[in-house]
Amino acid sequence: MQIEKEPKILAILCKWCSYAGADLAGTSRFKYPANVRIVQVPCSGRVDPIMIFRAFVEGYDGVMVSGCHPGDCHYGTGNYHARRRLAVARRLLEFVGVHSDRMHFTWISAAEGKKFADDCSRFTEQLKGLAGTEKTLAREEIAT
Amino acid sequence: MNKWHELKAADLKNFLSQLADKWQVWVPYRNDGKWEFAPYDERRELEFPGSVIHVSVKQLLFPKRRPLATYDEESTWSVKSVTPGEKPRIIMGLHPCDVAGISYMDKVFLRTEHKDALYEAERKRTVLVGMLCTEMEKTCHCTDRGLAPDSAQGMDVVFTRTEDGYLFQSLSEKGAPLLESEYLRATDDKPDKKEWPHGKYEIASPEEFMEMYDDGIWHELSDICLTCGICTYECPTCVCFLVADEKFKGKGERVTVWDSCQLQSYSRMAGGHDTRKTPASRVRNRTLDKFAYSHLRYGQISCTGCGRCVMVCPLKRSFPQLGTRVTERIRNKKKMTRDATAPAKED
Amino acid sequence: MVNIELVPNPATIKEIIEESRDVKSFVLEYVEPKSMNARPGQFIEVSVQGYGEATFAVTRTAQSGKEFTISVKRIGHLTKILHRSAEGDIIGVRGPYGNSFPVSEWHGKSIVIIGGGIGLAPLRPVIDHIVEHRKEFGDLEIIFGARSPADILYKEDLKKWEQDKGVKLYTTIDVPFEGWNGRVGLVPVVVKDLAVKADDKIAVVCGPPIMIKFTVAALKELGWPHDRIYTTLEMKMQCGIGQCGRCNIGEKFICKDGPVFSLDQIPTYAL
Amino acid sequence: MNEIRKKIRSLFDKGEIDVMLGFREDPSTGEVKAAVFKKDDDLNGFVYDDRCVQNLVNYLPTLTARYKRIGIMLKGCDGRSLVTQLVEHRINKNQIVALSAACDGVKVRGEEVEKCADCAVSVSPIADHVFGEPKEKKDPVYARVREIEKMTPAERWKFFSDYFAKCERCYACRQICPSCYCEICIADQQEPKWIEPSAKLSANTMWHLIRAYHLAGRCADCGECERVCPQDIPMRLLNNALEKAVHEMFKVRPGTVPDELPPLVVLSKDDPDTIMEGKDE
Repeated sequence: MQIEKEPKILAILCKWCSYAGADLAGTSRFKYPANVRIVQVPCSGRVDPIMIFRAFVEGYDGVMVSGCHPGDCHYGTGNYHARRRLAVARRLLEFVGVHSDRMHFTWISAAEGKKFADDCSRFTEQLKGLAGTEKTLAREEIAT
Repeated sequence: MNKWHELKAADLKNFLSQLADKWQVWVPYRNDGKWEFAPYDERRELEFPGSVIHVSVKQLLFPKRRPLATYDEESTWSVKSVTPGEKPRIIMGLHPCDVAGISYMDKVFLRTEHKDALYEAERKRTVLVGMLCTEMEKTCHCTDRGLAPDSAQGMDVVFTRTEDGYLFQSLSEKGAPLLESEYLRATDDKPDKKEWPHGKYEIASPEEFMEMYDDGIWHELSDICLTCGICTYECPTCVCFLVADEKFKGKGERVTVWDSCQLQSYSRMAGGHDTRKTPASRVRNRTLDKFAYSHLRYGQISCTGCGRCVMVCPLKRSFPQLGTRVTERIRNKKKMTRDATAPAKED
Repeated sequence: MVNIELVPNPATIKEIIEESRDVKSFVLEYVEPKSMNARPGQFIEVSVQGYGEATFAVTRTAQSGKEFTISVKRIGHLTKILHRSAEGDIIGVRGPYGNSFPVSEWHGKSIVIIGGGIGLAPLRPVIDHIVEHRKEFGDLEIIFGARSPADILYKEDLKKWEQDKGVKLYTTIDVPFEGWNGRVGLVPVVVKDLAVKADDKIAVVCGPPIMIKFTVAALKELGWPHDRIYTTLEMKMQCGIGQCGRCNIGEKFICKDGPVFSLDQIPTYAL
Repeated sequence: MNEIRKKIRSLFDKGEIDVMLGFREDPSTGEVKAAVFKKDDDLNGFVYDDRCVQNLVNYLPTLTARYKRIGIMLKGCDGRSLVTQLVEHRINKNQIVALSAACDGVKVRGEEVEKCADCAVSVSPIADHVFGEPKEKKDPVYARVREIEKMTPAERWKFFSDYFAKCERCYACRQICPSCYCEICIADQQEPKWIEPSAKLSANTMWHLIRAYHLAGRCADCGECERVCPQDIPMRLLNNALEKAVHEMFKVRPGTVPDELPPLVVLSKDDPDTIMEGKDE
């Protein structure tokens, strides 16, 4: 069971749309890989890029952030702010050396269970393709 | 007094390679414009600097992040202390102000009944091979701090550059084995004593500095200081540290990390109480610690006059100049009271 | 194996006592059999693996010397994690460090203990010592101030001291609360009202910095000389052994030359 | 230079300013230092030439607390920080009298500082008194940033991680930056402890990433962070990369237009989704 080689993915999902979408994927039995670890946040606007930096530094292979489609955010403008923050965060991480395919920022509504499952599988395959090509930001092991 | 030994310039490489068999030899190298201490390597071009260099000597004995112990969660808290290195080591090319900094660090870490075991092990395994300065930089003022560019205080072996080679002399039993190499021949001539300029940054006595606590000068001195931590990190005697516990994938590590009394987070306590909120109080704390508190605590003021704080200060504030300005204020105050005129209310 | 002083020894939490809304007392005992012989006023460094370390006064040591207690007010990063831990958890302890109250020098004298909120924790061992060696001391007055009735600590001890004939106990809260018919007023005000006479008594003060400042002022008004007022200062301490340079007041390290000082030992600006 | 001194003298005499923030030459070291001039100080000590590299805007908040009206000498890049500080209400304009001279590049130890080649604005966008002819605006080329962008991700991470490992966390870059002024910095926060205090690669990476991110769309490219760093970490590189990105995505160059809010504070409904999906590269 080479769990270690399997890419670890952090998915930060907004509670009103994407998390509900992930639920729907589960209840309607859509298959999606188990490497995805889901964190629920009230809104994609709550996602502070420092969470994404910390995820990469802690050793995650990929980070996925998803919120409601622009226009139907439960709090009105959360995802508009998120779009700008995630765009800048992505450019910074890419500039510092994180491969562009390691980040997947998208919008998934509560009805798009299938899209969530497909996105997760495609993202995992994408990361498998990257595995071993280059080191992410993951920190060095603790000196024993 | 043991004799001076002469080493031809050409034999330097062989002599160092010979030392490198039994010791880890650390020498100063220039690495694209910046100096660093690194293990000796024949391929790299070696040239001993004639005066102080902008490199952290403290880093060799008290690293900026020093692991103390590692522990893993599964085995209910088994704590394994880090075992110190045993391989004997030579640090070569230290100047008198660097060695004075190290002897101050000895007082901080080895004086109390709770000796710092890791530091003690580092000091035991290290032989300090000091080099006398051939010239003084613009920022050097060791002569104002009771030192001299040609003082060999605290060194195990001292050496100096001459026209055709080097002169070595061992000053402690730790240094003696280094000079048993066949490349060295005893000789009678000695490095000539030079008269060094002083009076650049004179400071008053520690007791006089202590009286300056409530003086209004500190606001003046800290008006352009941005209280970053550079001057403390580059200073050979600033060894304040914080103890940090870190965890990664269930395994943890306790480390000591450099800290600076100039930073806001230094004395901020849980609940928001902060004893040194204003920049003036932080500048005062460092100035008094350098010129007064260290003398009352350890009997030696903790400024060796190396001038690194002047080199690195981004605002060109020149910390020794602060000491001089406070000294002037002390002298004026004393003159005022001696003239028996009622001192005008200071600002 | 090199013995590094800054590396903690594991200790188990034997018992957790809810003292008040935000204060819990933890009864600890070393995992490997090792006794804790902390004198009144000494402190220990308590750490939770991977989170951090903080300074706590040892507020009680059992006769056997094996168990010792600390009182933790939930206020910062580490105290919150401590408050979430359960009995049987293992935490790190090292110490005891610092000097202690010179109780042996106070024989024959009367003692006034003035504690504010969590500031009573470092003073409790002094009271325990006096109560155990009652005959060696004059009378004992305890003035304890808390923010509200819910913040009063050590309720059983207070009751015990109240019934003890040799102890005069004055408990006060800062502002009136319904259902509280005891004394009301800030500690410095109460000290002034009680007009605690100086003659050759010893005063021991501990509490939030603002309380120490005004209580000392009140005592000075009542004619107390500096060398008979003792306090235990609480600055941010990291190493606890006089090396990390953080807790200095002037040239003195609070963790090594203190934390207990008589007021003539520390410069007035420190208060 | 005398023209500026005369203006300052008249401002003092007319009582328009209580103190003047400028530079003074230290005779003993020959270095130019920031200095606060009071009304009766001798203004001949006031210096303004290509050695005045430091960005003085960082002193304004403490000075506005102590004095009512402050004069300040501004280069173009300093002016951009002043715009950011005013727009973020850290200081208010009626306490500030801005003097700005057309700047044609500053020098450190004799050679011209690299930021001046890319200089976007030679006179402060907010200036009550201007001296000399402002040079025409050039669009920055970000030459160094484009070089780095050509490298592969692994090479880029190797390049940056070597530098991040050297960081001592002395926070000079934070203390000197006029736009970096949080009451309790995220690096000092304990709850949650995002950034560990120890100076190791992972904590340093977290620090440099969040520092650059928090300046995105607010950095005036005054280059002070890179100048003061004792380990010569190329921080301006990160700031410029984000300035280039912000310009491409939101058509904004921070601090060049007075009263323009930083891009990450405002939102726009018609940002294309592609900017966050990274497809537009």
